[in-house]
Amino acid sequence: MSRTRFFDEAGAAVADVADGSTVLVGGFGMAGMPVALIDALIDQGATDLTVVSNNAGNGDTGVAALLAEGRVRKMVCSFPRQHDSWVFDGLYREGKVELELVPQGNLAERMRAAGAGIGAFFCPTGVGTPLAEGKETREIDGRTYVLEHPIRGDVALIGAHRADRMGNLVYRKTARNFGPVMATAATTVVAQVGEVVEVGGLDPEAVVTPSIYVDRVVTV
Amino acid sequence: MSRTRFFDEAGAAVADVADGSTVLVGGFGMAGMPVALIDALIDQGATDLTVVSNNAGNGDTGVAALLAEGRVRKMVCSFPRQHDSWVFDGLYREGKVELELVPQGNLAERMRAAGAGIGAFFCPTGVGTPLAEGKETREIDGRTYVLEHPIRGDVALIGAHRADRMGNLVYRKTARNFGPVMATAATTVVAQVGEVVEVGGLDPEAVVTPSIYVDRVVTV
Amino acid sequence: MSPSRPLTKQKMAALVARDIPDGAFVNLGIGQPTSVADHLAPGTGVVLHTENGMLNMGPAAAVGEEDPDLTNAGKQPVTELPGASYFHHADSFAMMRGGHLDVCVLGAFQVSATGDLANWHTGAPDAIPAVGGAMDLAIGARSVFVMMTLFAKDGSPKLVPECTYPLTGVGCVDVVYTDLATFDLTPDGVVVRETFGITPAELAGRLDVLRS
Amino acid sequence: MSPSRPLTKQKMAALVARDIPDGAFVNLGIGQPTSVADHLAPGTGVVLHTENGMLNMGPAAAVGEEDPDLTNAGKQPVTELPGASYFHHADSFAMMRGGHLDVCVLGAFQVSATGDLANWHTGAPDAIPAVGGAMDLAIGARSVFVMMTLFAKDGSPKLVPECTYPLTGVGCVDVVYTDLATFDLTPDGVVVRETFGITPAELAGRLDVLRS
Repeated sequence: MSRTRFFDEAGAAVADVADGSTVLVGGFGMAGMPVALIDALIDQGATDLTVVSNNAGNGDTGVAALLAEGRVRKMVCSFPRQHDSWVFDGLYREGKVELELVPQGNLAERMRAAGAGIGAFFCPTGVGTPLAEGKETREIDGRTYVLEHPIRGDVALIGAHRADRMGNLVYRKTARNFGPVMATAATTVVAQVGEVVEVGGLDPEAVVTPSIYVDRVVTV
Repeated sequence: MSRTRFFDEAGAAVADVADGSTVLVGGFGMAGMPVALIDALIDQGATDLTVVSNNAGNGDTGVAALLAEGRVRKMVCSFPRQHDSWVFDGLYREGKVELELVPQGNLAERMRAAGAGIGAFFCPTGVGTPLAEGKETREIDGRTYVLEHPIRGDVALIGAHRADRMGNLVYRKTARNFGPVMATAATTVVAQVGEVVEVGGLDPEAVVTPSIYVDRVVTV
Repeated sequence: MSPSRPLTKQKMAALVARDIPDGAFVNLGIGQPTSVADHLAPGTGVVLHTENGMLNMGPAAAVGEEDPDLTNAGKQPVTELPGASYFHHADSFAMMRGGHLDVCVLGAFQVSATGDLANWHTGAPDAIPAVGGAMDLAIGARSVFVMMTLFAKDGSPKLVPECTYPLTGVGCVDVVYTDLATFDLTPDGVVVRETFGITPAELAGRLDVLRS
Repeated sequence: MSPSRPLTKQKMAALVARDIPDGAFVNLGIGQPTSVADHLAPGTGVVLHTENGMLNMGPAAAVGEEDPDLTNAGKQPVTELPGASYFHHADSFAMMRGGHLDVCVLGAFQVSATGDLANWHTGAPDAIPAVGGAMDLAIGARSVFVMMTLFAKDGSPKLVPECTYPLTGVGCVDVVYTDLATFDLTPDGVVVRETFGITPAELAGRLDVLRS
């Protein structure tokens, strides 16, 4: 009955991701990272992707593996440089991947704006820094703000803790991070979860992502 | 230890509300309405108030009683006219209270902006209607938006279900409504709750208003 | 084949309910639109949203079982269905404004041929204006259905070339359900989908929007 | 009375911890600022925020008790204290940007006399820039404390008349804690609060910001 569709394996849930898509990828480091969905996307073959995620891959798996296969045209992230981001670092130095560096809060708020129907917003973060260069600024009540625009995804791949059969999601501890925001900002939202419970199995007061935002759920 | 202060009666919690204050009042109809705090504010005597609330009082109690005492200079709300809003209706027709009518979602989003440090935002709601008259508009990606500014409170009076001794809050069903947003948007936030539980008595995954936003808690 | 008489309010609500897709997320406005819920067949998976912060709202609460903390947008006591969720007002209106609701159903004073909606204010000098969530719904839902009588008590049409009442939203209405006919508002103009107790020719004779 | 030798990293962290008011909501940046937590006396009621969505974060997780779903901003496994709460990234940064944190403690490459902060990018052509939440914290917290050595390895001061590295935020730093001195950045200029293993006169001789 629910509009949300449930899958036993990740491949079918990402089968229709098109070349050139903007893909929002949840997680902060490995917490909340939808590893199974990214692996499935690697197998699936879509290329020329724009990937929006806080980091630019760790080690040789997940987003790093997607990058290593040359499938990412552009990364939009706040913190690409990490001790284990050698795949991104190499591609970036060779000029083989574009980078849009966004302050972490602006990354979150720009996706929230996309999900909330906000056309643009005046933000105090980054004013006077290179990351605001070329952007419109305005003084409001004595403070300077820079105009920031929404970031929308064609697809969001997120990790959650549990879903119910309606498609409602709950997360676990700091693995919540970008998942709830990305779920509002993409045309198609795919969540990997540890467990699917029956309708009524989640506390309505504690649902974090309501079913309206969730198109597909994969149990891993 | 917590910065949040706990009170057994409402009077002490609103004792310092100054004349001329902007007071955010939670609730949607009577659900989530902080009746004890409004009653205490009536007793306290502050006047020349701007009250921001979804409605403009029901019957002869609460916000209606505050209005009846001539203590409200201006109402900022989305839906003043109700079957039992005779107090506001009379004062408005006599020109004794100013009204800023705001679409309900803009009311919520403008307070969210205040709490989130957003200077202003382009919003599609109300474009081409009398409620957007005189406001700046802009076309973004083919759609017209109107620029909306934050609404900040000096004080927020909200109703919640339970607090813990840190000041974390949970709500109950649709009584949640404006409380969580108003708690982020005011200098001093006063919550009336049905019960205070020990620290650790609320599920950290289900806390709706984190303690950082809550200055005073009154058990009623 | 058009029925031989105008639709009752209940039949109009049933007609709207029939056009709501299975599994849709739907907001029903205050007043007559609320009655659409009574006609949604069980098992369609339609999920009702209420602007005051809930998905999967259930029917009105039975007498004696009202919960003051659980109401709909009209402040009437309602119930919770399994799989419900609660959220605060900024999140609820982000859901509306962000285009996540499939359908909303609203009442109207007037609708224009190009889909402008007027339903919040008569503009009368002594009227106390109240807008609530109408403007947010009008521009937010993917499809906006209007339910109204086709003619006002004074006989003037409510589907008009241009609204004379203050607007709620511009170019936002998709389908207009009335007692006498259902209209699709398309980029090519007003299309009569069905008539009830009136012939298309009679209808055209009484509506400027069909004569242009 | 100034101690006779420069502060160790641990002593600098203790000094910062001492200046954090009881009950404050505090964000400790990645790296050296994280060590301030070790010096917060029990019972002060200080609540730690981590940008990845948590209030009342506890100390690092013990070996063998790490939870991959519970990390700090540096992606290190941490713990949860009673009274904690979790929230998503947009809410976490709304809390930061909205001015709700009392104090944040950050490292720096350079700080200017007027409180400009440079801590995210050396500007070197082959450097890969990474900003994380630094810009949001810099402009968001009510008080911004910086911890750094006063001089770079090449002997050049890091408290400077004007930053040469790309900025993180403009006019945002309130107090600078270094191994050799603590500085208040006031509207009237840089004020030396305390020196460690160096005399105020020696300090003035080595810092342009004290000679203007």
